[in-house]
Amino acid sequence: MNCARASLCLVALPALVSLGACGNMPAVLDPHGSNAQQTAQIAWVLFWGGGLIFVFVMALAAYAVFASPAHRAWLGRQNFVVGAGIVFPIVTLSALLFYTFKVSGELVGAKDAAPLKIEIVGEMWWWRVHYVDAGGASVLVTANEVHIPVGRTVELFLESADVLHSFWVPNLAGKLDLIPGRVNVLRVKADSAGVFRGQCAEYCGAQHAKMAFHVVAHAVPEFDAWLAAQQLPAAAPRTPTLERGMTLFIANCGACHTVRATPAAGQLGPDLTHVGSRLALAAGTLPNNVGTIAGWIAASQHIKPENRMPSFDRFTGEELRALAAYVESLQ
Amino acid sequence: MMRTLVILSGLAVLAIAGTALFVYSGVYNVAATRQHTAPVYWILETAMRRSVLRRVQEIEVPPLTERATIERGLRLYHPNCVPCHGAPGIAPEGFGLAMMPVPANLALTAREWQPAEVYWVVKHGIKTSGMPAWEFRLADTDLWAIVAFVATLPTLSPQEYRDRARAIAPLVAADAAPPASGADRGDAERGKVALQQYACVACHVIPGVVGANKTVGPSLAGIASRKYLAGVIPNGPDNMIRWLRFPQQIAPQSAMPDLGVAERDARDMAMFLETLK
Amino acid sequence: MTPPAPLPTQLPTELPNPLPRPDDELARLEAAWKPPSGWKLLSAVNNTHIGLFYIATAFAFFVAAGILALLMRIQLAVPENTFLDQVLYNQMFTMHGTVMMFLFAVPVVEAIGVLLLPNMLGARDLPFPRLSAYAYWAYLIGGVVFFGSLFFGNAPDGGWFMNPPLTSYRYSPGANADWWLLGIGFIEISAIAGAIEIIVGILRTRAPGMSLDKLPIYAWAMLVFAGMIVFAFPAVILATMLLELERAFHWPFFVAELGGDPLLWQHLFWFFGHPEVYIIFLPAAGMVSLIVPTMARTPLLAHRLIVLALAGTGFLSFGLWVHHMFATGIPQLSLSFFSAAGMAVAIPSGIQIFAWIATMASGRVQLKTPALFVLGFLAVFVIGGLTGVMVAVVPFDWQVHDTYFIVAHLHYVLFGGMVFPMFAAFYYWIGCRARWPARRIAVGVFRIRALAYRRHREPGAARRLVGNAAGAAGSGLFVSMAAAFTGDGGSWRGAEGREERYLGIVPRESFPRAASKGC
Amino acid sequence: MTGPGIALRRLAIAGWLLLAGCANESDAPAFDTREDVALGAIAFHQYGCGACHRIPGIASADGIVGPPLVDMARRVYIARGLPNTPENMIRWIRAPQELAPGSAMPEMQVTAVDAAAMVAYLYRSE
Repeated sequence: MNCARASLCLVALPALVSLGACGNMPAVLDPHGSNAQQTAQIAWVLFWGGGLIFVFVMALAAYAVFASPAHRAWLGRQNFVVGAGIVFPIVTLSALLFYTFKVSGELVGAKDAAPLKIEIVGEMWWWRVHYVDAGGASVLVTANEVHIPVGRTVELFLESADVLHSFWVPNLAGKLDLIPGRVNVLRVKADSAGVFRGQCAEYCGAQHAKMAFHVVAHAVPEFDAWLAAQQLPAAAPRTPTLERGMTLFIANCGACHTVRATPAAGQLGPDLTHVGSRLALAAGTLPNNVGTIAGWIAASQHIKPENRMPSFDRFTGEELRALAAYVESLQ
Repeated sequence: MMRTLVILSGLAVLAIAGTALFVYSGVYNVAATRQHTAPVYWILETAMRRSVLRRVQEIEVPPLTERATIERGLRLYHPNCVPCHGAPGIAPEGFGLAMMPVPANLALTAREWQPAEVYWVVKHGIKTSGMPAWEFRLADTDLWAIVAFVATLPTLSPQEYRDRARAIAPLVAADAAPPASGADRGDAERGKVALQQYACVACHVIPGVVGANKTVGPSLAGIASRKYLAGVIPNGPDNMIRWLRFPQQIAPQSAMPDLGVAERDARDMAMFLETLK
Repeated sequence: MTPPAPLPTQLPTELPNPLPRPDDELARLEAAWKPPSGWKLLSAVNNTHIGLFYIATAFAFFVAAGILALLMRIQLAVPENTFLDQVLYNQMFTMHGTVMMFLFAVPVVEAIGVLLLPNMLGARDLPFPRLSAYAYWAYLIGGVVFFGSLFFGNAPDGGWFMNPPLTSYRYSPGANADWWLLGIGFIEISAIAGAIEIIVGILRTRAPGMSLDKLPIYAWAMLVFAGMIVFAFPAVILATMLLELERAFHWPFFVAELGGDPLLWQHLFWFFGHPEVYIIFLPAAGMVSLIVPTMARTPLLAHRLIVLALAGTGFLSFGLWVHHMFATGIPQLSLSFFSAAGMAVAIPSGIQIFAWIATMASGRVQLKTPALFVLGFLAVFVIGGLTGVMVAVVPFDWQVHDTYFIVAHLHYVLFGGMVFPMFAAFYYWIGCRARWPARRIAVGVFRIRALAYRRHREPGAARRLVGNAAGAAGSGLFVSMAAAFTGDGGSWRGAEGREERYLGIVPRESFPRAASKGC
Repeated sequence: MTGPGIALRRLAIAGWLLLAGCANESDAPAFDTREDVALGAIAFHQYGCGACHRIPGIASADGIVGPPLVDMARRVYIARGLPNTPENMIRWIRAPQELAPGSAMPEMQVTAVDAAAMVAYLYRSE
């Protein structure tokens, strides 16, 4: 996880000044999207401005206490208070205010002729993702991973199915809450390809800490290929083990999960038609391979207590391996 | 008052330091070929006798004189006890002779020990003496049968013993395992002893059991919440009992041997393992 | 403003009329004012006793919530730690926030007011002594019962702001949320009782001749403070009533599907929430305004400007609660108003900061213990204030809202803006009650506190995560060690060779002089 | 750990193995070098073994589906009656179904280099 290295590097950070020296910045200051780019600029202005004002005030205070009475006489007068306390803040804050009005105007106003529309529904502790075409018809249903083309504005329609959540991909844009009964629109545009980790940023209960997701930015042709691949129905099982896995899947998992072109059509849980191709499992909790799938199936309540999926620990070793192999084969 | 306290504690510290030095130096010879020094021998014997005496008060002895009981006692005594203790006119096996302390000649024991004491020793065995516990190998009635027979040993001449022994069909312990007593849920405390008796402590780390720190097989810490046994069958009370009794059926080449665990002992062990969350 | 007359060094000896005094008058007066002794002390209503009880209880809650913070830091010291499971961790961060804000911060500043105001105004006691006794006991019992819920495993776990729908009946079926709603609702009532007491006290029971412009600066701060409580707290009491009704009878105030709106709670809560943090800061600013002149041995500069600043803070703070909700998708135009208000509210605080610096510059500062804490206050609070202005900027707040940047900001502002002045006040006024704390210990406490509050601002990590991701190892450890130092600053009893004692005669009941005290 | 990061490290290990002349898995690669132990920890993270096994020293590896990987260096038998040697451990990690058909332990396509690093981690003398 790239944020692992970033945070480790944060520790070595003696002071803001030496940020440059550190190879990998915290996500907020490592923008890859137009939105985050401008916000990072503001962030730098604020850090430097705030830092300078702080040093200035501390110097004044030290001067007021330790300098010789003659030197600090000019400080001890009422119009210094008026000057520094009223005039200086009004001037600097007004400048800051108009600067940020200009920037936030650009951020919100950035319209794009044909944005890619994606609906994201926050669930208790995972993300349901619908790709919709211009008319609003559902093109693809997936979960916990949002693939977007580079250079094209993506409109994310955020709504919640239960409690408050907040969609936050620091590398691309600021956060926006998912509130039941309301649809918020977040515009995001990735400038460069890459995998960006996102995290739910509004406390939403027991597993708020394990409700992450990934945004994968591709070059346009790559994205179209990905979208086409994802729209295909599930791969049919090729070997007897996978066949056995599929029968087990339909019998035990079909009630909650959907795998297109199979009788499994449950809506409660995420769509697993192409789960094998996802980067992570259980909303960014585990890396995705046949081992972690088996571990998640058999002990999901141990890995993410109180989540909606029970632990299926009644399979024999053989059955569990066949089921996990089948799920992983849904590339 | 303070002074005596200081002196006492000083002595205590000295004593502890002394024993620690003695133990670490390895001066005491534990070889089986060298008998204890007289005082140590006396201390061990007395400690053993007193320990057995303390624990037999509540045991009530059933009638031991019927012929059938004695007859069954002989059928059990001959294959199970003779290898170490011998019999009138019959020598023990080589390993029985090479043990320190040497297994007692039971004809003398029958004269000096009460039947309840003999029963206790046969049932629970004696630590570091080589005398095994038969509680998990023989039913209670069979234990009393052996005691009944041992009581008659002083009256048998070698010839009589040899004739009687030839006339009976020996009854080896394995097939005389105690029957399962009802479908009770199993008693964890007895399960803990069973873990000892079936030598699980020789291969596994078992939290809460002294001496169970061996890493031949996997650690049993947290076994109760583990999802699979041997990676094959899902964990649960009945699967655990099946796994304890017939591991080779479930995981054929596994290093876990079939220990011939009685159904009741398996249930007790499962109850204890249930507590290792 | 003309400098006040030099302070008299002796009590006036001649009496208003020459008639001979009845011989047992002093005894009868003393008897009337003798505090109840033994366990009857619990029935005391005198502001000094109630004030001391109040401060002691608030400090106990401060230590309790501080311990919760240490436990949380242990959990976050290493990634994926299993020290606390998510159930207990969520309860702890909720209780830490709630107890610190509702059971420590507001009560302790109110308690200091109850203790000092009557004497500063030259009044015998607060106007309604029994009301302040009632407020204290409601606070003590309600607080203890509320905190006790932690030990039975069903403390509230919805965050100190308890946003529905998570805390509504559907997703928090247990009694956890009810503890918070009922507990906080009642504790706020006792806070409003104290506020009314202070308003009436300041406006009606001033010593004769003390017109409003002669009012001590601290009294001004407490007047604005109490006024803000009277306007802000009803919002949270209403909100807790609505949510409790929703939970109890399934009424749809905040349930979106049935026509309610979760944002209604956030508006009501933060309409109280933001004034609350200024309610906590203003009394501290008032205390600093009293201590700085003594520290610099010169009268306070720009007195009228500071009073205006206090009033300004009072009004402005009611106009910027939405900056807690920048990320909820409220239209950009209204966010801009609140962003502007968020910056404007920094100006009154700026005025006060520079007024204190100017006062220090115009006098000769003596670095006694209270002075150290005031300088610590200046340093830590200015960082807090500046980060506050930074998060008033909407786009930046979209990135750092609900992250450790905000946690760092609020701890700078609360510790810097309230706890440092509180400790300064303890050392400043304690001379009238007990022996002075050893200077060395006091300085040690100050240095630990200042060091610990270099919290690491880490815009990358979201807050309230029971175990931070494997990557955040380093910073979690660093911050945890820093927090460990701030465990309540050790004992500060002891003696300090303070030369002369003011006037030498300190009656047990109240302090003799109206003006600021030269301990 | 982003994709390229891992690939770079694998090249480094392979290079090191070649240099030390133990590229083929048959003879036991030298273990317990600090570099190897660290790579083993990363490999455990990458393959997500913590979903089923409790592995001391690996964050978030507290799975309860399989046995805990505790004191692996001192274990006499691993898997199904397999004598505990580094080579057997590598064979078991790379192809569990050959040695214990029917066990829940899946085939994870673990490369020889990663398996060696994992074994180095498990055998580390802590």
